Amino acid sequence: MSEQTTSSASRVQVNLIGLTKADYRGNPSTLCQGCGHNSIASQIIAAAYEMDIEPESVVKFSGIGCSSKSPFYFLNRSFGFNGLHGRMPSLATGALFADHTLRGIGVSGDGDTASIGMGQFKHVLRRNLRLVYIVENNGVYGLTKGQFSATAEVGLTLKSQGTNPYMPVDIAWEALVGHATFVARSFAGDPKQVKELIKAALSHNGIAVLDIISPCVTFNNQDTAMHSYQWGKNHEVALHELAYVPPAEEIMVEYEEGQDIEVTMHDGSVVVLKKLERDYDHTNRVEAMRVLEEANACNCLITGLIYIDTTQPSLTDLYNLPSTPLNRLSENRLRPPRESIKRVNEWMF
Amino acid sequence: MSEQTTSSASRVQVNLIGLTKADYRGNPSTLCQGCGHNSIASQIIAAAYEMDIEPESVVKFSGIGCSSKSPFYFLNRSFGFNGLHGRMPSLATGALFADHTLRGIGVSGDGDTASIGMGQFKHVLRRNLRLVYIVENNGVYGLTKGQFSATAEVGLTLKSQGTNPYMPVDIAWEALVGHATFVARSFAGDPKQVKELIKAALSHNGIAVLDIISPCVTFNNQDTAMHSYQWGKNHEVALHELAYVPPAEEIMVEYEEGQDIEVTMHDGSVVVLKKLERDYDHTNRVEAMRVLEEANACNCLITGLIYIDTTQPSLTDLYNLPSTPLNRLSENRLRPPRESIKRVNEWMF
Amino acid sequence: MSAIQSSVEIDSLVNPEQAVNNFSITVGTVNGSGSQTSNLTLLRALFRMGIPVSGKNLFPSNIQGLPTWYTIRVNKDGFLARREENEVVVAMNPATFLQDLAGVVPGGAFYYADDIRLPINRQDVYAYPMPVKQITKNSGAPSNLRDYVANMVYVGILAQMLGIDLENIYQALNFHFKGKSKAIDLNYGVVQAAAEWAAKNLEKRDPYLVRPMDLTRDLIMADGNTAAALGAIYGGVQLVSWYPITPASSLAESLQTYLPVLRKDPEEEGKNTFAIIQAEDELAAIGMAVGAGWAGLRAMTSTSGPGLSLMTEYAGLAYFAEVPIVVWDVQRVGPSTGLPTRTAQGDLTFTYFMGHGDTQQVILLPGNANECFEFGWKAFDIAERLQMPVFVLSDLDLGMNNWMTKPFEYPDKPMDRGKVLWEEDLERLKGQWARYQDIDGDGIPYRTLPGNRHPHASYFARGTGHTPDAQYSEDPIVWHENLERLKRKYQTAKQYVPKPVVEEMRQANIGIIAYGSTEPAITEARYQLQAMGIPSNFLRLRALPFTEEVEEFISQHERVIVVEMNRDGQLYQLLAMEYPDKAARLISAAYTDGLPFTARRVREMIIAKMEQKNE
Amino acid sequence: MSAIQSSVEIDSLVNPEQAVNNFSITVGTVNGSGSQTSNLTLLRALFRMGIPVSGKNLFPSNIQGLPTWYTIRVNKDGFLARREENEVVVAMNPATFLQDLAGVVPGGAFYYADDIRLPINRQDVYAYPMPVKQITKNSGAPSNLRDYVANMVYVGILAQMLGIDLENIYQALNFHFKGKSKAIDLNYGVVQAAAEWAAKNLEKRDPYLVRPMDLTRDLIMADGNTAAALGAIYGGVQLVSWYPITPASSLAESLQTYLPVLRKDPEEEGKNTFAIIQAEDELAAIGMAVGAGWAGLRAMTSTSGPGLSLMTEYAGLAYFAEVPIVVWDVQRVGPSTGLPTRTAQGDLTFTYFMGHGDTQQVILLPGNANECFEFGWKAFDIAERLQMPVFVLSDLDLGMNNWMTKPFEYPDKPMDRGKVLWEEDLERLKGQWARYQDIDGDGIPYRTLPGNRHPHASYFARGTGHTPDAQYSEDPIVWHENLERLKRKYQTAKQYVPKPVVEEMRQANIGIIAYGSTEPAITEARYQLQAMGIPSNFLRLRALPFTEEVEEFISQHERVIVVEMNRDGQLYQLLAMEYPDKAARLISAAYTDGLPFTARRVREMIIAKMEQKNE
Ligand SMILES: Cc1ncc(C[n+]2csc(CCOP(=O)(O)OP(=O)(O)O)c2C)c(N)n1
Ligand SMILES: Cc1ncc(C[n+]2csc(CCOP(=O)(O)OP(=O)(O)O)c2C)c(N)n1
Ligand code: SF4
Ligand code: SF4
Ligand SMILES: [Mg+2]
Ligand SMILES: [Mg+2]
Repeated sequence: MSEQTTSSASRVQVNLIGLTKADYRGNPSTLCQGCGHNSIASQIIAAAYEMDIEPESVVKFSGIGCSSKSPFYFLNRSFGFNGLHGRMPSLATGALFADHTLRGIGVSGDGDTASIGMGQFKHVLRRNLRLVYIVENNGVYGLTKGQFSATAEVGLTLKSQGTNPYMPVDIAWEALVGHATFVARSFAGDPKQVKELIKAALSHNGIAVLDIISPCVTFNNQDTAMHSYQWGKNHEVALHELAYVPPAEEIMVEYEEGQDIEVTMHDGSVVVLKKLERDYDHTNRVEAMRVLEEANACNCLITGLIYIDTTQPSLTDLYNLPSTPLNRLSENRLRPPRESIKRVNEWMF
Repeated sequence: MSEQTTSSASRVQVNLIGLTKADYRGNPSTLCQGCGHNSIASQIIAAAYEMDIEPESVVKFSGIGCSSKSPFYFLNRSFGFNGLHGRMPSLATGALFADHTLRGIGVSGDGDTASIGMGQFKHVLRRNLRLVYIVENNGVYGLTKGQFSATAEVGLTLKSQGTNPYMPVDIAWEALVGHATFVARSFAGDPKQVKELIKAALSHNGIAVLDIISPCVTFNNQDTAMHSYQWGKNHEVALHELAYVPPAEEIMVEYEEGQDIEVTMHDGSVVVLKKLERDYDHTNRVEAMRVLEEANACNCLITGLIYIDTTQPSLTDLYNLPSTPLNRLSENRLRPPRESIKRVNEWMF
Repeated sequence: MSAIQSSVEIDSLVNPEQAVNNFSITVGTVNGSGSQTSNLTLLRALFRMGIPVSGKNLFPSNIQGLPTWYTIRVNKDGFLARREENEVVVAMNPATFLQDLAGVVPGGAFYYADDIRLPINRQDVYAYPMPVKQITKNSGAPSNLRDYVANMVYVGILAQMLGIDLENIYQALNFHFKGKSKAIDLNYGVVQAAAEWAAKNLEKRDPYLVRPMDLTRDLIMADGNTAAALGAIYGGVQLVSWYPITPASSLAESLQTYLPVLRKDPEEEGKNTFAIIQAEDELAAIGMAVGAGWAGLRAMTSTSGPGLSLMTEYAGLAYFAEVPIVVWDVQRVGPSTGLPTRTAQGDLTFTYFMGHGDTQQVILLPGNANECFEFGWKAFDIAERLQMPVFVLSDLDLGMNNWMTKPFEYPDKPMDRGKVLWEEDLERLKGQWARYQDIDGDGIPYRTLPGNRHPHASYFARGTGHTPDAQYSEDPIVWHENLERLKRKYQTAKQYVPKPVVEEMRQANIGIIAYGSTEPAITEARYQLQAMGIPSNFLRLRALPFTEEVEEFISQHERVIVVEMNRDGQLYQLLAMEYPDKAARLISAAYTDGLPFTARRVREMIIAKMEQKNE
Repeated sequence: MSAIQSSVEIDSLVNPEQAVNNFSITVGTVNGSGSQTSNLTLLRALFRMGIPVSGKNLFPSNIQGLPTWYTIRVNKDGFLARREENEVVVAMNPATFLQDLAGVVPGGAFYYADDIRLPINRQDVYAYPMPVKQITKNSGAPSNLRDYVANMVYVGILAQMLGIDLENIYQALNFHFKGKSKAIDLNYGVVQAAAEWAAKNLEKRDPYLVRPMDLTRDLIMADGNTAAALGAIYGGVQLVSWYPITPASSLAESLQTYLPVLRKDPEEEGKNTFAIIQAEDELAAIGMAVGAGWAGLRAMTSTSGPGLSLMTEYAGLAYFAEVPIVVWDVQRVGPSTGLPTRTAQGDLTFTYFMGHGDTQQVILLPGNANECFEFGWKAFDIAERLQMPVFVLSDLDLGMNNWMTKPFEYPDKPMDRGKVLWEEDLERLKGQWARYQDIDGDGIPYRTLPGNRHPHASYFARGTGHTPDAQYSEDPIVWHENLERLKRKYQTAKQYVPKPVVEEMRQANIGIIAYGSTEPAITEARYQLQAMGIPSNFLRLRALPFTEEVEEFISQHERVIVVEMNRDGQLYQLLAMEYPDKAARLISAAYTDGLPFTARRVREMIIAKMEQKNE
């Protein structure tokens, strides 16, 4: 924990870089009361505050949807771009080349990612863009009033929509097969886990996919629906208990030899996975898939850090960029010298 | 085998519906000599001929690419639509509703399916459209002269293109995760297997994905490239030997108790999987994934029928359509009766 | 919210007679609070009283919590366009209380929920408090349901204060809840309680009243999206592929609702003669429609701006490969995501040129709910006759608001399935036919459909160059001639698309051209202009390509003002392009801010333009 | 292949003096047989002889096996447009032998590989057999390489028979193989052997000859795609996202080739100041460019028709959210997939209106390789100045063929990065700024870039309605004013886009307006028309929006013929729309068949149009 509490109650709490929680807030939410997306937004705020992240060092991206509106409700001091439906990944890819020191947070919905956005979603994974890719997954199109999205379970029946005939897209599973280097699933009803996962994701050097079940209280929150609060509460099975330990801080969480796993992240921080009932190897893709398949079978909601590979280079690592951000390069570094034009003309024959 | 061989050599061979092989041919190919796509086209011709399929009962679809040109090179007596790059699945989906008695054959390329077409590819799987979906996979964009496609192995180096920096898309794997009910991988250099798989696929009531490594001899056939003939020849590992047995024919292939597996298809035909060295359960998704992951590890080319589920309804099954094809319904079945308009106007208030 | 700005118009002085059946009611509520039932109930009750009425919903791009307004216009003369003035305002939303109060015309009535503790800072309006919670409670509504029915309070109070008889309210509720007495009684109970309370406690001081008339008996009340869906059903629609988007979603959803009810297969009991597919996006939605249209189904998709943009590549293929499909574009404010819950006419030029290379798309322009129904079925006849995509441009105001309109008429002619050859036709022709040959000189070739078992039936369709017999070709002459044939076909289209509607006034020397949902505002404006000594003739365009009537109309007027709800004067641009020799006569009057036109806006634009031209 | 139809033109009679440095050579080979090296070698050798020359490749949409042609025009007067006549034909492909033979003008020369066993069925041409296999063999080329060099045989024979001195051939090969002596010697060996054989065995009977001149010394030879890529590099391009498509691929591939060579970072040794991403499709390609442009990079993508259609939605966002990007559209024949390897100017109206809602896009129209380079860098200055997408419309003929052109000039002004505020600027402004406020009255607001660490730097970009300070808004007035500002900005664009080039003739009373790659055909046609007593003035348009020069030009001529390579007369349409009062003066002369215009085509269209008008 990075907060500096002081005896005098009068002083407002600030984090290590001297910012108050208010410095991480966004505009007031215009989403429905109780919408899962709101609780995720507050965990993003908390995570960034507790990690002492400079808001200006973050860029926010989203597509279109209720979920995609939420970047407007956190980190007002960060730049953001609310782009096109299903096309957030390409937008983020281009923008993050401009300043490789920035951390990207992309917020999308299940429709935005798994329906119209499937193509860009799969391809940003292959490129391992350094982006926290949050899918606020509620099984419906909230903003257009509750039609089925591609993650709706087959057979789900909604009053105004009838019954969903098609097989669902499993976002975490798609991420695994698509070579994502960080794959987690969580539940808006489990804020602590959401927060720790966001911290871990922000420390990952590559694409970090968070498939967060985020109930739509207005259109898809019946207790029997797999994207409802009640269903999540009743069926959540956490793979492990997660604790994020910032760089250069010793590990406080009490800790059993051989039992718990430490994952050391790119920035030196450590993610501690406290073992719960099951043994689980978070570095094994096939294992991860087996677990997800089991989850389907026993229909439970497996949550936690499903898979991570900290060894892969991120997209910008592959491009051998200068230390100065590209968008700050001066003309002399962008335009070849005058002499060179002569040579160029000699090539033209 | 359905051919009727007769003593007199003068008579041309015909199949059970009295057609000669010529009746299944297409226009002469304009693809490069030796292109894998050509050998696949001939296996489609052979399969359709041997299965005694009425050419008029087949509809062909494709996107754009050398591969997508090939429907023009087989089954001239079938309707065909060479559509847009990456958008074949939606075209086929709409068309196959017009006459549910037709069998669809879609031919696509790795660029057409895994690059621009990823979205439609994944979504046609969810709907289990009754379509033989052949991906002629060569790791490059042939028709635009050899740029890397999304299935090119990371690190592949081509003279004019440099080195591919991104992780490859594994089409069979994507199909599995996407709920395809029939997933096979094969190799244009193994025509017999290709033919038997096409027969099986044509008998499947749902989406049948054939990921066929089909070398581009002009742009990506160096012996070390994973989509080359040489590499395929050296690294192919067949999961089993395949034999297709038409409906109402007894199984001739000699056959070991308990050793071989019989898969009974929708139309009563049987696919016999003759066991080779390994045990393999073709009905288990996780098993299938493990095998594919192993294949990556040992880098070998696993071929055969990787997964099949014959129990799922196909897309048109879900729509409770009349026996008469929709595109033959007469006006009295399409336009509500005159009386009804009065009631409709009463609703309008 | 300047949507309900206060400003007195010459023609709305508060003279008691003027105030009967001649005013607007605006209700300000919170989005998602279910006020829609109350508003529709008022609208329907007034309609049942025989008074011309219209209702417009001004809602935010939000699901719950933001301000939303509903405006009902009552007008004995049948002018039903939006007005900026509000004589009667109901304030249920604390967040907009002051703004709503400011929006009342001097001498108007202001009803407000009395738990909103804000000062009434105006002397020139009649303010009526409404004890919403108390009335709901007293009505005996169970506590868990009170939130849902609270909005019925203003229905009852307005009924009492305006003179709407409760029987009509009851009938409206009865219709709304499809006769389910539990719901009806619950709501009606609140209405009654509220009316009684008002009778006891409120003294009527403002002049606004309604009196029964007999002007709606032969009319219906419908929104354009429902009308379009019903029209499509009578047009025999078979494949609907769509992707949700405001304001088009309710079109596909109406198909989902009504197709099973209206399309019972007379031959195969209980089977579906149609299929509805919610696609993964608009590229797939139009792709499925193109596949189906190619294979002989009556196929359609519906969308709005952003989705339309994504359909561009397939629209080009459908044009070139000659595939009949119907695309409904329920226009919202663009460019880009724009204002998803506001109305505009901004997609006209884009749609006309939709697709790279030379394309000319066929466009239908319905002007009211009745035409949405009519074009709903006609679009298929036109598309299959021409073997082309047909785009129907509606808009949010027409598509989502309730319009008074003539009853829907059963199609007056059998379906036109166009030039299709089946097995027996090919027998007759001995298999001699060529897919892209212009036998009839109208540019329209013959086609066969997959499933046709004749050995010469099949052909290979493609987006690349092809000979008359559908073989691939890069030959320059082949290409040129094929493209010229398509152009000929577009000329032929003029015979099949709806002709414009022309309305004339005596001694008119100016012409007005417009299209779509702006008709009510224009009609009212023309009436006002006539009163000011400026009679006009009016051509309401209903389709592209332009038919000869359009050129005639332009020729007959020295000045033709083209009125439209966009920024760039898109119809004006297309007319100038089509009639260069007459372009100098055309004057563009274009404006867009997301709100439906008012008569005042149209009147003032026209006057301003005429002055400009006179300078 | 009507591409080389035989038909004698009055002005191509075979008079010996006429026949020097004034003819066309067409070589017919098999696609994929590597004849490109031979053809370029001939082209370069002639260029080195100082003779004006152009080369055009007519190739199929195929990788290997189909017929392909290469035409070289030699013209002492510098007329380098395509011609339909071929004085010298080389037939290497049995499949097109007869057609190629038919394509020779009477009195022309016909060279053919003697292993093609087909009858020479014409008396009026001079036929020369070429023992290709034997010569290759005798040249001493190793047997495994002979297939690759066989095409050098016709190079040697033509050199001997036309009078191209071998030194120039050698230099051409030396350049082509970048000095690699092994390859040079191998090929040159065949050339020499062939030349010697011809000297011994062929008797020159046809009149076609070349003689050295001095007309190319200050010129270079370049294709438009390479020129565009180089221009972009001098424009400081930083992010290139693209998806392969003919005929645009070679633009991005040239960036791949030349960026590493030309852009050495002077400050961080060996680092890349740029990134090239091959996207998964065009939606992603433009999306990446928009992201990068928004974040302050000079971002571009390149595509052709089908890809352009897919970019529509993002193009609308970039227009509305005011993001600078550069999009190169190397036009091919549409609609739809069309003819991927043929040229056209068919994307103009589509691009101008690209995106649903009201959009007006900025378009640049390069007319030659030199302008491809110039617009290659200028496009970025314009895009960043205007904060808009800039579309550059080239075409296949300009982009993929080799053009003689002025050498590229180093940019004559520093980069214009537009109105960008960094930390120090915001310090100065005390954080007071608003993203969409029109401070300067030119419609162009100020912007900040991600990475700017000032606490007031950030803003939230979006495709929805927004206030001057970038807050979400559905307010009608806010929307209207923002859209009007964008329109103002489009007016401002006129100050920044390239002005048209006007060429006049004495006593001209007709005007011609055209753009892009048709210039050579038009110039030659104007010369021919002048000879026929019809002098003309010529305005070559180079950008949209139209600058005042365009209106002036139209005003100065009673008749203005708009010449373009499309079906619908797209520039004509846009001009009629922009200048309704002058629209009556405009005459459309449009034609498209996939082939570059010939002077004859232009001349005949103009004469026909004038007669029409005269009737
Ligand atoms: C191209 C396009 N098509 C359709 C829409 C309409 N639309 C807006 S949001 C949305 C779906 C949002 O669903 P999801 O991504 O799951 O977000 P949620 O609202 O459920 O959080 C759709 C279809 C659009 N804005 N753009
Ligand atoms: C929208 C669009 N973008 C780009 C192209 C150009 N193009 C034609 S084929 C092709 C790639 C084909 O690759 P693949 O699908 O692997 O087929 P192959 O040629 O390798 O068999 C591309 C990019 C196109 N036709 N349409
Ligand atoms: S509609 Fe659903 S997703 Fe949208 S804000 Fe409301 S609860 Fe959230
Ligand atoms: S280029 Fe490659 S893919 Fe295309 S036809 Fe030739 S070999 Fe086949
Ligand atoms: Mg959702
Ligand atoms: Mg390929």
